Amino acid sequence: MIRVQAEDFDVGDEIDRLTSGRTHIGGIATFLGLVRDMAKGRPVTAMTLEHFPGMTEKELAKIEVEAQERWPLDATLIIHRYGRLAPGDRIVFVAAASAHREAAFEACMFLVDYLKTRAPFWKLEEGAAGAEWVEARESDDLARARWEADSSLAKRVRPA
Amino acid sequence: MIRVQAEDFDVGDEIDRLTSGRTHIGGIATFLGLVRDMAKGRPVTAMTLEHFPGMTEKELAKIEVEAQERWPLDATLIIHRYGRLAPGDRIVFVAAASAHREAAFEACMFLVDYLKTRAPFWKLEEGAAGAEWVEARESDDLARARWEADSSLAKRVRPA
Amino acid sequence: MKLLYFAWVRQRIGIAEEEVTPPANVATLGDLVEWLKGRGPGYAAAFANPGVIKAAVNQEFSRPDRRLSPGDEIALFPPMTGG
Amino acid sequence: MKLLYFAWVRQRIGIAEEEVTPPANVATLGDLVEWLKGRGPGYAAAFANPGVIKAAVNQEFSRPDRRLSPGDEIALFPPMTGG
Repeated sequence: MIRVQAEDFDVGDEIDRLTSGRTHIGGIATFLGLVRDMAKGRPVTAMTLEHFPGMTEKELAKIEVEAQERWPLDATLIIHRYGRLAPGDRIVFVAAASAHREAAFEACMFLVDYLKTRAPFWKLEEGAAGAEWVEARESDDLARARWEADSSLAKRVRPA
Repeated sequence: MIRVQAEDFDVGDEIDRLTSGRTHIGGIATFLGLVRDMAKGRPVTAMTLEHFPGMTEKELAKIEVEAQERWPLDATLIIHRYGRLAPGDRIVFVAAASAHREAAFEACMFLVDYLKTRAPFWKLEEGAAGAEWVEARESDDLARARWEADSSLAKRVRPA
Repeated sequence: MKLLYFAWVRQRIGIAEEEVTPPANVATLGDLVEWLKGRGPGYAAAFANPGVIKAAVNQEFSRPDRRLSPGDEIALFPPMTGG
Repeated sequence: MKLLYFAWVRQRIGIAEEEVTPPANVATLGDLVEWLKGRGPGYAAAFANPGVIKAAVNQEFSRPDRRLSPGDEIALFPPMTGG
């Protein structure tokens, strides 16, 4: 499931909704991303997330389908917020549920890595020196490239 | 933080408590383990978790210290329940918070792998054919052995 | 065709979207960016380094050699920083 | 010394804990398990395959060659299945 929204969300409620009535789920791996109060050693007072409405949802849906093709997943969830947020605020939540914990963890990592580089979101950080657009991290591209080069990870956790 | 308890817990509240007032945290990776309704192809109607009071807490505390030595973590949490549970019930919750998502994910996986094999818990599954103790999975020992053999993973995500 | 700008591309140009009718020799996405650079100092600043610019044609990521049609919606933006 | 049993070790023996005073030739954890096997059919069933039995002496995981002292608390149990 995909949700792109300005509103905050409740992690416990989201996990409950994802798992309720699905008692074959053995484990849920999740990742919650928060606004940090520092960036490159400087205090951050606010962060504004801009996105490309319409395309964002399409890209997230593609990423989700790809994860479900690679791993035996019972459910997945991606929530990504946009708008102006303060340090400590929730930005993104990714959950992957599976009968197998390895599949849940790897799918969750995969989804987060792809979100960082393939979903059309941009972050503007505000601090004492004004506002600055966050630059793409080379390490994020590398993290994503790992999944493209190596499909053996997915094979390893997929039941024979 | 370590909690071994019979009572259920609220995942959202636990994450909030872990992160509140710590605005340098960038990401929290978590794993929630649930009672599955099937085991080895047979329906499970209940699961009873037995543990070694006193030693359990000591072992979990050791595992937590080990994770904090290997990765740059801001906070960790392990909650493990004992007693009789029904399919869909929460068994275990592990959370690792870090400024770096890779560290959060790897520490969370490490903690879960160790829990499976090093913490003194035993599972008794009840089904139509009676009650049966869950056998240790060889793959769980392998998952744990990976962390013992390979400390390069930890080095990779530790800041230079 | 309809153009959409995001993040610092939008800020430097000063508008979020516009309709344009480029000359006939603008056949590809790469041509379009080169043509836009000549439209004023904001455009020149936004596309000073075309190599870092990402683009989507009709909401699909596209490379500079992508051929364009008059009805296309073209989005131009910096590398994404989501998650 | 105090003995604690867990999971199917406890079930087969039929009690969760007991105080024992083994003979002087029981020096190690391995010796103790061998000695316990002779105490009755429940013990024999619990320790039929000593290779799978795990042990903790004073709440520390210990191997069969661990030497024992009279005041030790020894826990005997199957491989753990937590998480």
